[in-house]
Amino acid sequence: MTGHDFLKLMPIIILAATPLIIMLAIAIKRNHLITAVLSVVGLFAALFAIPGAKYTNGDQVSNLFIIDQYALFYFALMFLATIVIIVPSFQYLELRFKGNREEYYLLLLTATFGSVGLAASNHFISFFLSLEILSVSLYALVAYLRHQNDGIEAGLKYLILAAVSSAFLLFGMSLVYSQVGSMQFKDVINFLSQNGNYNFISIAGVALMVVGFGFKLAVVPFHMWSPDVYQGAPAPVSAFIASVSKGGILALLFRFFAEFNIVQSRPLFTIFALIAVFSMFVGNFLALLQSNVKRLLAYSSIAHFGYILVAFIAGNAQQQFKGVEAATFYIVSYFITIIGAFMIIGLISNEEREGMEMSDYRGLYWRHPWLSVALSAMMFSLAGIPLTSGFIAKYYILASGISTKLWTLIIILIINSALGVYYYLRVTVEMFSNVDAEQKATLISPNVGILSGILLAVLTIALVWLGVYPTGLIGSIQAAMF
Amino acid sequence: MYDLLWLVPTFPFLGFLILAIFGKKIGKKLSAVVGVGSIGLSALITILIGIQFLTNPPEGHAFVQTLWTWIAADDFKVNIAFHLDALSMVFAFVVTFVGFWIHLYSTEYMADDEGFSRFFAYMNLFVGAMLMLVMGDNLLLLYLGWEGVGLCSYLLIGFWYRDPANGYAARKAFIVTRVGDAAMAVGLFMLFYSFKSLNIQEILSVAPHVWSPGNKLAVASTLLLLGGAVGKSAQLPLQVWLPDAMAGPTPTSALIHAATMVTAGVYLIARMNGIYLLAPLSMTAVAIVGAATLLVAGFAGMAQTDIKRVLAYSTVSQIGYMFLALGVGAWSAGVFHFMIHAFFKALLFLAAGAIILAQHHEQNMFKMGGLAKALPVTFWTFLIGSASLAALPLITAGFYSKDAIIWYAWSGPNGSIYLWMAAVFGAMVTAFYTFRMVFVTFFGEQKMEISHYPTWRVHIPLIALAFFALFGGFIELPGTLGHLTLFSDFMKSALPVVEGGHHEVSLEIFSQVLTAVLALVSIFVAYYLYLKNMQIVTNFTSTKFGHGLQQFLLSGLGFDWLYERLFIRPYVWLSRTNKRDFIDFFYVFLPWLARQFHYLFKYTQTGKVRRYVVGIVFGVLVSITIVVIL
Amino acid sequence: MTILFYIAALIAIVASIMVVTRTNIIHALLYMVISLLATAVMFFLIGAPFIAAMEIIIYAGAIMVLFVFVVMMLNLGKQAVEQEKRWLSTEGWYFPSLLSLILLLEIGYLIVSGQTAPFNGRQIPPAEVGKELYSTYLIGVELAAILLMAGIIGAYHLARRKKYVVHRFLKTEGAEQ
Amino acid sequence: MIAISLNTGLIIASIMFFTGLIGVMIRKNIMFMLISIEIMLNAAGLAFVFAGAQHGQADGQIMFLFILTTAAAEVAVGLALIIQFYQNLKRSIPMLPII
Repeated sequence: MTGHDFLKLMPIIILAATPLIIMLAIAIKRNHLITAVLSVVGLFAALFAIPGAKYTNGDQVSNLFIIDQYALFYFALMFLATIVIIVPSFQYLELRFKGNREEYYLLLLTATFGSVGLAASNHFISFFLSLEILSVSLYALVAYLRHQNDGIEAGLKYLILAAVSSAFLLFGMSLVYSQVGSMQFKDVINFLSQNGNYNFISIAGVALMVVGFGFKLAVVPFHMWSPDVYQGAPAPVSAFIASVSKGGILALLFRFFAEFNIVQSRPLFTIFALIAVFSMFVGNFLALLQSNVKRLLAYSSIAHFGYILVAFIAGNAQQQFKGVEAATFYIVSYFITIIGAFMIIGLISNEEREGMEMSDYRGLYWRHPWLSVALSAMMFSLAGIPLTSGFIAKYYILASGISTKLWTLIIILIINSALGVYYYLRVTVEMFSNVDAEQKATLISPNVGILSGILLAVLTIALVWLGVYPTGLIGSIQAAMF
Repeated sequence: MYDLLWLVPTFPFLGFLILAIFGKKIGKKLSAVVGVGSIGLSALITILIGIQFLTNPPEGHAFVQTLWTWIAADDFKVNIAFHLDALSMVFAFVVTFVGFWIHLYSTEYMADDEGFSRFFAYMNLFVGAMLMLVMGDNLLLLYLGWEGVGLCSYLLIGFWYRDPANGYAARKAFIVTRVGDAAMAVGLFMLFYSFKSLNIQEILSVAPHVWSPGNKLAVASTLLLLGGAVGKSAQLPLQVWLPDAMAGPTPTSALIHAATMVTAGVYLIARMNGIYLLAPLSMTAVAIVGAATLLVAGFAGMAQTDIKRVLAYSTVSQIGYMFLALGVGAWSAGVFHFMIHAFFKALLFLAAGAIILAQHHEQNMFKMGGLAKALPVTFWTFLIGSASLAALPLITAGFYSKDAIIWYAWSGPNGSIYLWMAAVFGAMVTAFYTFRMVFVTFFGEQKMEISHYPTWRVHIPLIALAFFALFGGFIELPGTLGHLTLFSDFMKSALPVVEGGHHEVSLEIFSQVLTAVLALVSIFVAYYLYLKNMQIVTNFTSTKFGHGLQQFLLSGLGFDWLYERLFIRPYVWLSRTNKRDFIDFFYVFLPWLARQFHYLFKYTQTGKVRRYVVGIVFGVLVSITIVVIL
Repeated sequence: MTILFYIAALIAIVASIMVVTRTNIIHALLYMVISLLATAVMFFLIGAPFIAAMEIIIYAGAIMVLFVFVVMMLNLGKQAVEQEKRWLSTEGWYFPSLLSLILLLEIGYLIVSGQTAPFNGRQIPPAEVGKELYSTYLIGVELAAILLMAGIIGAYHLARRKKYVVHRFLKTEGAEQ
Repeated sequence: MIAISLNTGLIIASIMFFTGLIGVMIRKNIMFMLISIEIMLNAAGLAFVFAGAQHGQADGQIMFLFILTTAAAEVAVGLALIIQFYQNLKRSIPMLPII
């Protein structure tokens, strides 16, 4: 470990130190607010360490991590996302959990650590360990409201399925390793590019590893946990699972296949294309008539990652529009919208329950116009309506697909976008419809804190801003590509 | 100075945002300051830029300000960029300058309305969208502005949404213009398909190399664009929405008729002049549409009783003149008439609004009368506006602008004697109904007491606009009368000059004198029929034929009736009989299929972990099988 | 020696099969320990003595004991065994087993189709493993530490027994499945 | 030393892995599912050690150590969840939790 390595690792080190400091603070005195503030401070400190890491030479840190511009871009994205998630979490826990609230932040920070580690991984070992740090933290976070059975049940389901999928991942890795003799991504991909067409064990290993990727991304057929877990988990945790956790694994997926042209490998192309197609269709069809907003978002996120996989398949081929760039833009846009949407679900909760049924949103416009406008903006963006970031993001994915000539996938994507509009607008329509007096009594009145309100406004503005002026973000994404 | 160009559309949008978000909280006074101030600033910048444009024109007489790239992928590149040349300069000037007076006027007109800040928010958005339309550098921005204008007109026409009739009028405007928009969208796609670019200047410069004159695609796309223009500019056969659009507040009408919405079609055709020149057929179509519209609307104007409807038909008719000018190839004459028309039409609407306000919101002019003494400023300014509309010779701006069109209708590259005849006849009709309106409203005995005396906020816009309606014409004088070509010289850099045609000075003088005499004669006829001897009219309309004719003209030559029978009823009938029919089956089938898929997939979502594991294993099995097989 | 390896492998597989088919959880755990011990023998035979020891100490000695503790804590009686019997006797296992078997055959086919070089046969002493672990994979050790920390925090929070006031509406929430 | 090829080792690991997988799928009892997952993880670790032995590297064994760590962490959280689940259900269902 040299001084350079140390500077490079600074964001991660700060992130890892934050839970320790918080534990010390808890040892002195338990206080929810102090804990939350400390975690935000820690995340900001990690964020501010990024420029230092950026201008230090030597991307490779030992052989496990590679901290390049690409990784740092995802670092920043995930730090910011976690900061944004902490704010509604604080309000949510104050309202809905009466036990110890401080461990939540420890787990959230370790989960972020896992996700960040994924973005920087360059080796099977760091990949696997980061993935497990993320998963183990999430098991506990999903079941954090431990007196509630849906939470525990969701946590158990998530645990069993995640463990099975990481067992598949491990088995796949061992097959790959047995052939390659190295666990460095670079060596693996070199091996695959050269011998992939006749070394079936390695390809089978990669195919088994797809389970690990697919599970965390919740793409068909590894998606079935997501609606149950989204529903059972606290809304901020669902936001985290939908955004940061998926972002990390996606960053890794792109890095892993960065030098590999998927279109060239028939088995892998078929597998990923099938996953993308089924994810789009199954996700959208399941969301179509869903009346639970959290499940709806879960299903829709299945479809969204189907779209992203299209860009992923388009990949890194030499063209004007790299699939990776398109997907990264999509991820940023998706982070903003999904965190915002779950934030609103968290705000429309009371001590008894979360406002996740469609009927909880009926007439929201008349009760809380700003909240409904923000949620409509999120829905429009998810549906990909112009002047929102979602439109630009989808457009870029289409463009990357077109320049790689993935016509079938493109057509399916377009059909599915149309399907998506239907159920997103259903939520919007619900908010603007009238409520009769009888229903009024059962409705939850949202209590928006000042900070949450400001954050929500910022997210909404960011959404429109990216829809009108995407060039800035695209520039920084292009600068951050490997 | 040019670098401030982006501020011109930004100010109205900013005003809209402020009013939309804080409108209710900041009160009427501040709302008015924001609403008027934003347009005022934008007008100020436009004028400053205009002065620089005149004194120190940019290279190539065009200035492009590229703010940023919105979307970029292969051919499809869209910049957020503004293009300033002589044409957009004139339009931007008219939109902001006239828009500013209308806004100022609105502060009084709308003072008692509860939706005060909402009104200004819409108006600001309207101006902003129009500015985007005229300044947009590419077709997508133009289209965005185009749709924005449509949306705002919908919101403003239906502003008093509690009355269902207003909502109906708003919907009618929206749907009718949509018909045109659909055609236009197809046209734009055609252009993109042919040129692989959305940049207007690029298309115009490339077009002659790609298309030979008379190319089928050129004709088709220009005709489709004409469809859009016809919808927005309320030309035949889509003119039916404009008279009904009177449902909105009067300042809205002024804005729609003078500065924004309806002139969008004129702008579109003038802007795309390069490709219209490649499609002679479309040019002829534009001219014929213009000529037919000016006559039809003129006739309809003769029988109206509602003061605002008279003005509405006059707008349709005057825009017809502009189309005629564009169609015969007198581009700058059309734009010149647009500018002058904006001045006097805004003036007339604002004055009419003042009258309506003074007459207990009565709009039927036959119930008014003798207002000349009670409302002197309004009377004189209205008179000036009417004179300009009627093209009273020599002293009004309207004479100079319309005279040029009439002459070019004959002598222009695509001109013909028939078009000229239609134009002359239209001028006569215009003079008649305009002064009929003046005599009925302002002369005779006063029938109602005055309910509201206008203040400076009404008078200043009226006087300012009256000044331009009177003297604005002196910047472009015909060859026979001083030959001043300031305006056409200015436009030369953006629009093609009138070429060819026959220039016989004697014919031109003949045309001018004839037009002038006919206008004077019809004013006299109007004076005789509606002031001196009303009995003749009453007698005539009491005969069966007279009554029928009156009703026919009153209904705008029965176009609404015709469309009702031609489109609406068959459509309703079709949709009724088709309720359970084959066509519906297709539309019902898709959602049904989607729903079945939903239930099918939902079945997999059992909530049982073991099943989920089976799902995962199934996925693995498929993957591995693929590896084994492939 | 080779025979010994095959015997260990057979024991490991059979013990695993026994684990997934037992009705009494303690029996299953004991079979699991046997399976782990057999695996340890395999490790030892292919030249990984350090891992063999770890397998016995940590896997069999610690993790399995954790299971046993929990089983004792939950105090599951005969009833649970009866229930397991009932569950296992239903035919729910045909399809999953078939699926897995096909998958196994396919992967087996792919593995067999590969190269068949014998093992390198080099003994890797604990010292070498330790040196690698604390030099090349140092960051991995740190990551493992954080993983364990997350596990401890999570387990601590979830398994706490301290009484807390449950909101009166929450009391009525029962099991859904 | 011993004449075992990599393929044999991998096949043994696969058989154990799929035994565990069948266990996860056919057992309704969450505790059995956890144990079956342990079998799967152990099998994956076995494959790693075989692979490491094939290349004469320590990496396979190191990976096994990390798998061990992971298994411990997962089991700890999983058992904690089971305890909590069991306690929440105690009043109504006096048996092992199923999901």
